[in-house]
Amino acid sequence: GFFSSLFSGLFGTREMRILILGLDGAGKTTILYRLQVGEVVTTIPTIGFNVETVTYRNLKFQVWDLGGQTSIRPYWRCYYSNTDAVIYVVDSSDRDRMGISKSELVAMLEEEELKKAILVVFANKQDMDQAMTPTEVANALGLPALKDRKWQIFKTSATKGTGLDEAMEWLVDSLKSRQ
Amino acid sequence: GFFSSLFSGLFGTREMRILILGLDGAGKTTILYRLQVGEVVTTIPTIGFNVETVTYRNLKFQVWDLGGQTSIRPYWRCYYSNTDAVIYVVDSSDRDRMGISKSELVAMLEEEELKKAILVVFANKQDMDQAMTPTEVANALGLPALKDRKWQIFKTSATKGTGLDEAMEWLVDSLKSRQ
Amino acid sequence: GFNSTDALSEATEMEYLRKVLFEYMMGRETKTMAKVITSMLKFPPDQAQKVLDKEDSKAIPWLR
Amino acid sequence: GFNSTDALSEATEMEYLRKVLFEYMMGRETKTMAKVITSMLKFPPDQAQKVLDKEDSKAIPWLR
Ligand SMILES: Nc1nc2c(ncn2[C@@H]2O[C@H](COP(=O)(O)OP(=O)(O)OP(=O)(O)O)[C@@H](O)[C@H]2O)c(=O)[nH]1
Ligand SMILES: Nc1nc2c(ncn2[C@@H]2O[C@H](COP(=O)(O)OP(=O)(O)OP(=O)(O)O)[C@@H](O)[C@H]2O)c(=O)[nH]1
Ligand SMILES: [Mg+2]
Ligand SMILES: [Mg+2]
Repeated sequence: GFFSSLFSGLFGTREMRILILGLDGAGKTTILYRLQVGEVVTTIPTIGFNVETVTYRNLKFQVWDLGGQTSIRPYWRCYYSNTDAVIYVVDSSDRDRMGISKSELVAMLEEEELKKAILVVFANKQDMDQAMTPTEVANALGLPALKDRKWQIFKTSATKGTGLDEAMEWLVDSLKSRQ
Repeated sequence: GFFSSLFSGLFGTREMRILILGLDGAGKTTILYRLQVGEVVTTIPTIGFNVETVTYRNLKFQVWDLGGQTSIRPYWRCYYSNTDAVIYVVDSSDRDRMGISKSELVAMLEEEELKKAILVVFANKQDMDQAMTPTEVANALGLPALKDRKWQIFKTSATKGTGLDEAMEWLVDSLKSRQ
Repeated sequence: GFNSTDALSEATEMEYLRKVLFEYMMGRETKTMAKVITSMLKFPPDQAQKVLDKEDSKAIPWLR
Repeated sequence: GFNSTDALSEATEMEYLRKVLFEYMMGRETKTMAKVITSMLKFPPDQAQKVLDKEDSKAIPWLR
């Protein structure tokens, strides 16, 4: 509206808020630091969260990477407020847990606070032999059935650094066109 | 010293800080509200603390009544800083736990932060038939062996309201003469 | 919450709680941290609401 | 601390923690509450110290 335009004009655009979610070991923390410093860092399981400011095409994002272990997943919802986009990371080689990954995604998308959030799925670990293709992952997660949701899936390898740029380009364009 | 006198002269004397400690069920909460509102209130075991401002002979005290159950006793020490006096309450009829009451008292008095605190022991529940006398309680707690400690014991009944005034008189006099 | 009987996940929750509390106590992202804390420790709804209202009032210092 | 295997005393400790945290989060007696919280949850000494230093700095607003 008028006042929000006035405010962003006067005070600069507010930092966008992005959450990186997904099961433990999917590659979330690896992705966060790939995006921030362009390098593969050594990670340990995240018990808590990492939050970093990531600059991409002159835009500033506050990016939250939340730990994905079973016992702390219920608290993801505490972070949903004011979120502009969710990067949902899947270990494409972890066929056994694709169902759990789907249920967590579905529960997340049902939350009122994320109603307007853009969804970008990273079908990660594409460098692995057993990796499912993005189309297989999309179907396993039930993405084609999503309603009222701007979403896209990309094949990535956080360790090799492939696919991330393409995904971020799409995300930035989507965020810009949404405003 | 000069500056502290100047400050208390300029800004009024600071509220004294008093802790009420003792095993669970000794009568601490009953005593706190006896002192504050002059009535016997119905209590439940204190899981946490009560803190009230008590006015006695025109002096203001910040009085903390801490829960005495076994599992939360270890946290008494978090409250010791800046304490001017400890009211230690004993259920005089609880002969079985007199030894535990003594160990808790001894541990407390060893703490550096309470080095200068005045100790007043309430040999409470004197209305009960099986109640030990103040002298018996004092000996059971090892009070006569205390060194470098201003202390006194009083027989009280928080429910009948006996003995409390006498104990508070002594405490106020001791606090005043100490300053 | 802390109902789990699984020792390992309890240790994880405890570490998580410590981390979130530390951030809260250092004054970082306190609103979000407050949500996690009140939900992990199952604060009664009225108390959780009071805590969150308090956070909102902190965010507008000139109204304090 | 939360090592106890006794279910009843664990429930007591949990209720105690909630009470102390609530007071802390409402801004009451925060220094004392911070001591209880860091000690109940066994914060590593360096983190506990940082939290207590933070409390001290809060007490002197003109130095913030
Ligand atoms: N082969 C391969 N390994 C990856 C890839 N991305 C991440 N990994 C590895 O997967 C493991 C887990 O990665 P993390 O980034 O720690 O996973 P996470 O999602 O943050 O896990 P939690 O913090 O437990 O939720 C690490 O050993 C990473 O090096 C990838 O694209 N390919
Ligand atoms: N007969 C008798 N009963 C008393 C006296 N003082 C307290 N009580 C009773 O003892 C019981 C416990 O009293 P509280 O004041 O709740 O004990 P407390 O020390 O606060 O206990 P915690 O909060 O568990 O640490 C209550 O039923 C009181 O009414 C007393 O002088 N005589
Ligand atoms: Mg991680
Ligand atoms: Mg009590």
